[in-house]
Amino acid sequence: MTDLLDVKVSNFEGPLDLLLHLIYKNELDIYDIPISLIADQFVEEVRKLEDIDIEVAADFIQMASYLIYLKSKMLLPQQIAIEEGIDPEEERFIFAQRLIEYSFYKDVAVLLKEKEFFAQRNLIRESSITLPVTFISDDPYKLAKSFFSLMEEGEEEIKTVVKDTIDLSEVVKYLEALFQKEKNILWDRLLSIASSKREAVVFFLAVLELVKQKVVDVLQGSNFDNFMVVCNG
Amino acid sequence: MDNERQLFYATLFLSGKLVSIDFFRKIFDPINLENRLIDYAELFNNLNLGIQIRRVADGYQMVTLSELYDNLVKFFGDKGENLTKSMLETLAVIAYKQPITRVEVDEVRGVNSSAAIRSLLDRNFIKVGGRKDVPGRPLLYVTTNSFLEYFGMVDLSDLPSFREWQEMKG
Amino acid sequence: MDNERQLFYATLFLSGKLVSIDFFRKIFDPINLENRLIDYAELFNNLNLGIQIRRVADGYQMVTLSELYDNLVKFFGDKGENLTKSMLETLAVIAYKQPITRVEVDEVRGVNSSAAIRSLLDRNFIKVGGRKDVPGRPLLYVTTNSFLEYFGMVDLSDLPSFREWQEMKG
Repeated sequence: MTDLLDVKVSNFEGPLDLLLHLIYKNELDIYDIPISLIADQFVEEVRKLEDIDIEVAADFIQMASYLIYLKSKMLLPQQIAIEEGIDPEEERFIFAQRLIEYSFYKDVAVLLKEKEFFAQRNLIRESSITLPVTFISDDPYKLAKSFFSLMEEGEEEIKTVVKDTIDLSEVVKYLEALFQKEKNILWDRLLSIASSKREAVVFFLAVLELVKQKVVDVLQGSNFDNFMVVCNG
Repeated sequence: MDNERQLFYATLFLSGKLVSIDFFRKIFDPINLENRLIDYAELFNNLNLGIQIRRVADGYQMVTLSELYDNLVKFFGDKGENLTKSMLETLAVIAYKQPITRVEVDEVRGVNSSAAIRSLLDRNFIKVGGRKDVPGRPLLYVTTNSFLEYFGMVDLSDLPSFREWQEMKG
Repeated sequence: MDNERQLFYATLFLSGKLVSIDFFRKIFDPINLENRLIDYAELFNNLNLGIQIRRVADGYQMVTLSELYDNLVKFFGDKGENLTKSMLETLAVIAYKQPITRVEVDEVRGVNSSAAIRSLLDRNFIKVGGRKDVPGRPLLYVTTNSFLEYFGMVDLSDLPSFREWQEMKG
């Protein structure tokens, strides 16, 4: 009995949990709770509240004050109670119903805990397995085809490597002829003639060379604008 | 073996997750389908392969036998944390009284349930199922299929009714 | 059914991927293990459940029956699995000439293969298998078990020989 008395409020989910514990400990009939006894024991437990956060403490204190209220009503002479329109027995009944309902959910929680335990023992695979869409075509023969085709190509053809350089002086000559013919050309158009980035760079260098030689002038509205190459000839 | 049965097993194997009966209704002849699926699951489970088909929530799921848990959990145990006492209690109240507001849960439990409800929402065991038509229009909570799946239940009738519980208590 | 056989099936189910014989050697009695695993796989496959255990590379994998592919690919097909032409070509060169350096692959293909090699490393179809003992000590590439698995081969001897390929071409 002393073990059961030594309770810590923080071990309980809330005041209803503590109340059920007290009823169980005193071997009381939940349908016929001696309010006075329970109220006193409950208040005693709440007095021990120390290291408990305010919000949880508030729930316990609220229950304690309700129990004290209920206890005082129970002590009223029946005559006065009737005059004041209070039926202590009905309040006690509602209180019991509330405890019984809570007791039901508390038991369901225990049942859920069991179900959790057993359900977790059935292991599942969280990720689904995907099927490769290319399943049918990805057989080893596809590899063989890729490889041996490459090998055959290598045997049949002698690859000629084209030297990939652009001669600046040739480009200068080409552009000079172009400017003589067209008189003025926007840089954009030259860019569109160039077949690669490298060629575009060489075009730009060629234009600079022609400016230096005073063959052309360059006109530009403002920074980063497109510019016009104008032939001086 | 007929093709439908093989496809049922193959689908559950590939998915790993719960596959709803609705899914099978779309790919198989829906007439009398549920009875056939129950048969297929039973035939499979009778083979006792260490793998099982369990009926859960709104569908079926392929899982390993619970007897093998201790051997397998070392390599494949990647479970989330177990639910706390206050989460279980809150879930119990919501399961029976859904749709229910947070304040109504608080009243039944006698304590504030905000933290528990938040955790349950995070774990996808409950979801918001509308608002209650009272001043303030508070949110209403309902349980999800993930809740049933997690506890290995087909539906809420797997839990005892209040009357059954009272009789049990004597 | 004995526990080892159930554990074998349950492990393959939970993994979903290739599980190496080395893994089973650690959890089962290694003596004569390979023969037992072959038996277990055969017993399972004879049930004709639409799910199969195939021996691949250095292990076992649970997969769906290829006859069900067309029915299942609609729901479980992964479009991201396609190999590009340059990846396939690079993989073919590495498969036949491994171990091989990147420069050697480039020479065979006549184009730079850096990007393809990077993608193949990402897909785990090839891996670094050491360095070549020449100036600069370039990395050598070899194919992996995932590569074998993807192409449904047990080992590299399943690659068609030049003669076989010529015959196939007709």
